[in-house]
Amino acid sequence: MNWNTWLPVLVVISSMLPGLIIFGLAEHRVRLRTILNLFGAVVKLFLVGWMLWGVYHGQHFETRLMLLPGLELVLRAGPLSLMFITLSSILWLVTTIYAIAYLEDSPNRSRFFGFFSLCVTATIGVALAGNLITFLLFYELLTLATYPLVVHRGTEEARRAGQSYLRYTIFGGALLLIGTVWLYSLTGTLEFAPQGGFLSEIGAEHHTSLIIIFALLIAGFGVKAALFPLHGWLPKAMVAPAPVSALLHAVAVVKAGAFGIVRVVYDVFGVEFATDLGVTGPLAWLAAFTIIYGSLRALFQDDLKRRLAYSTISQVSYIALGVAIAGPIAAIGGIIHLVHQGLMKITLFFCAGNLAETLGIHKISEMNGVGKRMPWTMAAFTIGAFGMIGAPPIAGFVSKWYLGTGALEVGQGWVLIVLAGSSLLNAAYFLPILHRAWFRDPPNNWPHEHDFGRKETAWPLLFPPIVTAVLALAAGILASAPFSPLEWGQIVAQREFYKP
Amino acid sequence: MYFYALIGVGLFSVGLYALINYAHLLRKILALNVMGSGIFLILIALAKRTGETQPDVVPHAMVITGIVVAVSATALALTLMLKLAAETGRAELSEKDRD
Amino acid sequence: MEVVFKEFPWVAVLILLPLLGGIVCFLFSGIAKFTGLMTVFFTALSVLGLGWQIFDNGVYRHAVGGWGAPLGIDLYADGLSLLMLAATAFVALGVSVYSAGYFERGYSTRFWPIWLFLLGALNALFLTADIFNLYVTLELMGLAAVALAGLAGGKNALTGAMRYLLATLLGSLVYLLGVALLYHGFGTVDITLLAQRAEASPVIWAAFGLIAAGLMLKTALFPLHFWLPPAHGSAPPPVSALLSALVVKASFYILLRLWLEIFGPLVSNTDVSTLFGLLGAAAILWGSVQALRQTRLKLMIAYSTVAQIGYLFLAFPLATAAGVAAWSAAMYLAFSHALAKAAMFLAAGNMLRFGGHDRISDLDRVVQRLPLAAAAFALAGMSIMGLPPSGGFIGKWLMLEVAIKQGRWEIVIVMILGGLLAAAYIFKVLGHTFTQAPSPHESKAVPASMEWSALLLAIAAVLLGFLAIPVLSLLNIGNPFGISEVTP
Amino acid sequence: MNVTTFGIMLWVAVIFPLLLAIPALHSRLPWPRYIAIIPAIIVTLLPGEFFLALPWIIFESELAINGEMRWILTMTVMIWLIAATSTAFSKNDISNDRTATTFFLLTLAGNMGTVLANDLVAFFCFSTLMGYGFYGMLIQNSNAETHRAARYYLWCLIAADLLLFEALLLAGFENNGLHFEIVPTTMAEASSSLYLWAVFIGFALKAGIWPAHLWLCTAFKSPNLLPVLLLSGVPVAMALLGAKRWLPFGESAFFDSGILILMLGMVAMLYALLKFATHLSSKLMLLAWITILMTGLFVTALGYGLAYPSEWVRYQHYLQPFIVIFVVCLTTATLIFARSHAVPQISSLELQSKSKLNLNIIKIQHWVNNKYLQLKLSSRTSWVKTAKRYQRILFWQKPFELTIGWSGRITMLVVLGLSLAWLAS
Amino acid sequence: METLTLLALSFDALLNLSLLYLAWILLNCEDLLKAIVLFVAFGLLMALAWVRLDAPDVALAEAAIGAGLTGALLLTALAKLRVIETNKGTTQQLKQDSENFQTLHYMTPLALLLVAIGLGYVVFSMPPISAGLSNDVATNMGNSGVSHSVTAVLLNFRGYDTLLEMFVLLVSLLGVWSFGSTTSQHETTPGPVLDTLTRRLVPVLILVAAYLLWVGAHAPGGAFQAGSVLAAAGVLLLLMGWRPGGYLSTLPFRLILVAGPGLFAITAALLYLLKGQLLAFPVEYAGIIIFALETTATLSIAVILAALFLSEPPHSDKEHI
Repeated sequence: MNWNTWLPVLVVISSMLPGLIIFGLAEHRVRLRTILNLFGAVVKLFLVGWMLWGVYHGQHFETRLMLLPGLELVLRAGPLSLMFITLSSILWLVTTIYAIAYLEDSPNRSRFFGFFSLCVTATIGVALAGNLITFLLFYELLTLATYPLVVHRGTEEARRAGQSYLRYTIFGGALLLIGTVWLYSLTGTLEFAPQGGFLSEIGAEHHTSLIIIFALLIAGFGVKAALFPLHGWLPKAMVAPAPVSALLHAVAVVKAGAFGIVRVVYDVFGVEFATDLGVTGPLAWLAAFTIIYGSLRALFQDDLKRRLAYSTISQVSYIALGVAIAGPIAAIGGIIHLVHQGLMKITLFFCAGNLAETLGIHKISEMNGVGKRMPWTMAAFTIGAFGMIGAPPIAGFVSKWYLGTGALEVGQGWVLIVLAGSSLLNAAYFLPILHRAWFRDPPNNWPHEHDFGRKETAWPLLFPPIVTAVLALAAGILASAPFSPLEWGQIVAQREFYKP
Repeated sequence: MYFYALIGVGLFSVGLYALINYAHLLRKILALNVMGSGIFLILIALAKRTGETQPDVVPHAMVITGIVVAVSATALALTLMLKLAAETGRAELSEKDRD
Repeated sequence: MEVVFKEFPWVAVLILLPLLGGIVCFLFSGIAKFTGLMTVFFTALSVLGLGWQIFDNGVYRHAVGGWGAPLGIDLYADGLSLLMLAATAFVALGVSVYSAGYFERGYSTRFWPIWLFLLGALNALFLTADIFNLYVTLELMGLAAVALAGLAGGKNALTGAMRYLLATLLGSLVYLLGVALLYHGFGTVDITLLAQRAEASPVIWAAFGLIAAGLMLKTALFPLHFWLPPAHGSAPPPVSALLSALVVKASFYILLRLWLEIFGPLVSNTDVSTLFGLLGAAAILWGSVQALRQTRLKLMIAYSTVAQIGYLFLAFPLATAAGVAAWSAAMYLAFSHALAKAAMFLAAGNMLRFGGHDRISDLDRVVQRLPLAAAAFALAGMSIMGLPPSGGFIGKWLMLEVAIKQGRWEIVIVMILGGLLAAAYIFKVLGHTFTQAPSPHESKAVPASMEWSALLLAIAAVLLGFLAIPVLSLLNIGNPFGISEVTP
Repeated sequence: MNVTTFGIMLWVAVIFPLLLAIPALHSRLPWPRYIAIIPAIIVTLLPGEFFLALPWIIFESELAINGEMRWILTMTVMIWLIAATSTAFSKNDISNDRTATTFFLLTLAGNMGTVLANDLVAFFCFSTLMGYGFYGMLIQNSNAETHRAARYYLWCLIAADLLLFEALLLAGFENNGLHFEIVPTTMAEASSSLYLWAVFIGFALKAGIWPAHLWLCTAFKSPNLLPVLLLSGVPVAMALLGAKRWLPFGESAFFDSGILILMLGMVAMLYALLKFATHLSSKLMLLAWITILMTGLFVTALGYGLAYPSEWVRYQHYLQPFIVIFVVCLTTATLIFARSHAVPQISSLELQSKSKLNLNIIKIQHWVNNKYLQLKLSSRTSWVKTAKRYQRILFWQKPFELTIGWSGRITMLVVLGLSLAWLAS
Repeated sequence: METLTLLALSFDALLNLSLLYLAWILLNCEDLLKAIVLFVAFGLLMALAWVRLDAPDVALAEAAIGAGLTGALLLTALAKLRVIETNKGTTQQLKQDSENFQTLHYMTPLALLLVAIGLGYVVFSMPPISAGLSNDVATNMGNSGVSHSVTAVLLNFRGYDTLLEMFVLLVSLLGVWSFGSTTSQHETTPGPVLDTLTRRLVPVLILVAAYLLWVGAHAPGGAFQAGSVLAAAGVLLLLMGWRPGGYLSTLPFRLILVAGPGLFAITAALLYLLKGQLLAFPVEYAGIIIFALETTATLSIAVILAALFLSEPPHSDKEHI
């Protein structure tokens, strides 16, 4: 038996199994549940580390299961997949710790953590998927696993947000399904083909069909990636508990969509072929528009999490933009933003959650002087926010750098203007928050304060944002170190995107 | 013999018409029985086309089977109708008061 | 040993065991539940045996009484029958375990014999190759189903049962007239012989019109679905499960069988197929929209059945060019729908029993306290919606593939719309799983066997997504769809 | 002590204050503001030119020091020592609290990094850090006027950073490395006036060169001594330094752009002189006009250098000493003036009335918000209404569901059967 | 000869037209009781038609079951319905189904007319001579164990149909029982005429049934006809007010109910085990087996039909509702 054929499955199972067991646990078995959660997360991290090392040294990890004649379930760990699952498994661990503290004493925790694990399982599956059908499978699974998390609060608002989420995602899933089946009926294969896709041979024959398929697939993924005009669900989904929002925005749902776009452009169509078809241009424009639009909308939100949500809409489109610019350097920018945005945005959401949990703050207008009350939290928030703006040397800067030079490389200078405008807007909606938090005087009473003794908040709540903030910082400062997102992104571009 | 078969067709149509036209369940049951008779008539009338004196007996067996099935169904339908009437006071299918 | 298994008369067991089991249940009401469960269990085992048999030996043909086709009655089993038998066995197992907990003693003694007769009728129906015998099994099945549907009593159930009875009797009669015409036109009631002897003629056309109309009525194809929602919506949940999962499929099976063997090659294929496809599409849209509008859970599920029936008929227009693929897709959908819909009704039954009502808007009080029922409903819903990796997804995938290959975009759009609408009505229910609500005033405990049978059926519906290859290869034993492989 | 150790010292000079900036650390140490400067002092004392590149750091950035930069570094150390001393004996609690110290140290670290940076990226990173840190210092415990200044500064900063980022991208696109030794030359060869203007405007914003002097003038009115003291030494001087190091000087001449910049500098000087003569409200404002005058002079020099590269080669070495002298003088003057002068009070009227521009922006914001959101809301409600109405309309459902009932159904069966038979034929 | 044919033809025409006329009247007349009486008459005319069509077995079955038993079932049902309606104060009149019928008013008859014309055309399009399966039946009669061809088809050639059909009967009884008691019965004591009639008639009917059963092997008659005649005896008894009461729930009674279908099924299973063929009667024993099957079937059919007429579930079930 070869370990390499089993490792991808094991990685998937390592979160699925704890999740399934947790469903069956009684509500009061807190300790067992915590152990299961953490055990799963650590095991996954270990397995991912193993694969990371293996892939770095050129090993192959692949699992196949026949689904239909000529159609297989394929889990394959390539550099790109590993990039995503490393992010997911690290952030899962952190978020689990956070969630355990955040949801202390709230009802239905077994259900929550069960779906939480399933959500990560689906994300890992999306990352490891070796063909479009496997991708589709886990992508839909992700929809189903996240829905209960979105409506977890059980309020009417949550229910409506959940319905809205479903309306969008199921619709997107349907488009995706059509696109996939159509593609399959044209080619007879759905296997992701690094370095050029698998469609260029039939390009001449099915020119129009392929353009429509591209549009269908991108629309399908665009729903989760919150591309304009398919972004409507994301701000509403903010009613979910903070760890869920964190996971949704940083890793799971939004990223799965963005990751799908990367896969479509690079591994299905192949970037050169896609450019020949003339589909990358519109995609780039759409992404650019979404970037600006999301930022503009964010400006007018007073609810902190809603502002962050619109910020996500804007930021995730950087990935799509990087992909659509269709140059090797821009591609690196896009895919490292996958990681960078994850780290930064999860930090922001953790901090927002801390504010809500500790002081009962939900609105930006309530944040006066909060930096004095919770300096660590706000420090982490500051790093995240500056990263979003693209201030060096935080991770966001590196992404923007590569996007910018990538755009110049292929002669698309207009992207620079978009980047600048977006940064400006980011500053416009983040800096006032920071200003309030640090420089305004705190009120006498916080809306709903919890007492945590001398500490500013419970340490399992504080520890995750600090860790992720440090990671975001490190991803920027140590960008040239081996195994840094940037270095790995270069490996991805080298091995998967462009023919050497 | 075609004449009998034609009358079978006629009975079938008349039964169908009554089945459609009248609301009372008892009449619907009667109509179904008449329709059945029509079909049996067609079956047996056409069985005489053997060209000999002895008709084809397989349809006869089929019709006997059919008659027994018909009486079973009628009994079930009548009981159901009575139960329904006991519940609603009318031996009709109300179209509206579904909730 | 192996030889014994291969030669064992599984077909006879499949037909006679449930009938005799029903008699035993009727005679000794004290052991009705036990007998019923054992009978269903061994019947299911026999399906396994039959599957093995025909997998090794190919199609199975048996002349009852030794007379042979034109005079006597033949039994026939190929992949298509096997698939239907397997679906029946699965659903029967789940529903029986459920019913063992559901029916209390008084109802139990009535339920089991009728249910076993229904099972026997279904098995006989799937195994016969004689269209008059099909009529008898149809009647047996129909009367048993009506008896079960009215079991609960009460105004709604009785109205539903009455409507159902009239519809099923009318359908059978019309079918019988078609059989009569076929017999007199071609001198036989054996399907294979008919296929050989029949030629395009007024008899064929009329017989086709009669048989198809009768069976469409029994299958509840739009716009002849009017009897289904009240009957399925008001019957006891396990019965609704049987009706929706199996009984409507049985008449579809006959229609399909006769279409494949007799009518398909003889009638003007394209026109008829187009009509079927149109009605199927209308059924999908109409059923789904109606399901979305319902305020009662079971009625909603019943309308969902109306919609799902539509998918089966979409295969007709597709099959003119790609027979095997389209029919495989339809049968896969039928199979997974059987499992999923049964699970759905059973889960709904659990909710109904727990909370005493099935108003969707008040379900939040119930569903949260029944996590297993909610899970079963959700998993079954996955298959109904056609989300991967469920059986419904594979079926839809296959059908979509065929449709796209042929450029039938209207079918693609209808299927996708149907899926979206299905998602809408299923999540309308599931949304209540998560809202906070006080517990109902009076709740009744739900036995574990009822919870788990629903869940296991739902899981089976999902796992079916991974079994496409073996199931499809079994389905094609004896090449049941081969005949319609006409190139346009 | 070899060169590598010296190199490490460079990094220590930057990272040490950065680490100390964490409140939990500096609150436990005595005199944190002084301690933070110590490594930088050591660097000034270390002999010779040396550098250290860290391969893992972003773009393999490096810090270095050479003869010219040593002047600047010494100057920086000096003004920071002055600043530290000015607050050390202050009785003002707030200017000494933890947050203030944090921003002090952040700005310090940024400043050190900016001075020691030997490539564009490092310079950019540290100057950004410095900029935001300085914003923090500016806004602390401030009145409305300073608030405004801080806001202006912030916007300038953001805009400048964006422009510089674009410039950086252009440079990165043209070059393999981003070292100061090569970038100006290669960018000059690439004849990129886009790069030139991005860099120039970026640093002009940061340095408060006319006409972007608004924030500078307002900032001088701050009641906080510390930022006013550091104003010329930190943001302005570093911006000038940046301009000098980034601009594309080399063989190719940017004659038009150079002359334009030169004229801009002269206008700035003229403006400053005019203001100087007519509009003198306080002695601190005098310093502001002097600063603008000096930066104008500097810009004139830059413009001349851009227009005539051959001249540039000759006099460019004077620019750094110029900065040093200018900054030291100005800082000392500020210190003296600030000690002797009470900070002018801002009238309450002025406090209340925000600037017109500001009000307008808020108005526009509201307008857009209302317009947009209301539009959306109203359209949505009407949409929902329409949908609901359609849902309620039952007449089209009647033929199939309710009234037609049994008879219609069976008729349909008949019709279907007929049509099937007909189609079949 | 010609006059005879003419006579026969005119008789046929008369018969046919009266059938159609009766059907039309019975389905459209105001009074339900009249409709049922006409239905019985219609059944008797149908029996006549069967005789004309050389189908005496069917005629017997029609007379006994189609007209007789169905008529009795309908009459009692109507009586019970009247009781219910009186209790509930509702009246019934001839009413068209559903108010929206107007729109379809012209369409339905038109469609039906089309159906009738089409079917008529199809009937005429059939070949004038078609042997059907009569030759096959004739060839295989020797091996069937009986000499009457209808019985041979019913119990041997297509015995499997009959097996399932017995279960149809049983299921309908179970269904009737499962719906529970229909009404509180209005017990009427039978008048002296009926009482006397019954006392005379029941033994006769039993004898007739036995004869029909016996004769089925070689002449028209058989299990169904005999069973229904026997059931008629039961119906008479029931009409007289005799009630089985507890008998219905006893095991022996239930055994009689299931004896027919049960024995049939067991025979099928045993023959499969012995001969590897479902319902393959050994030629030498076929007659005996068929007779045994018919006897039990007669008993079961009779009891089932009588129980259907009673339509009251046995007491043991009632207690648990």
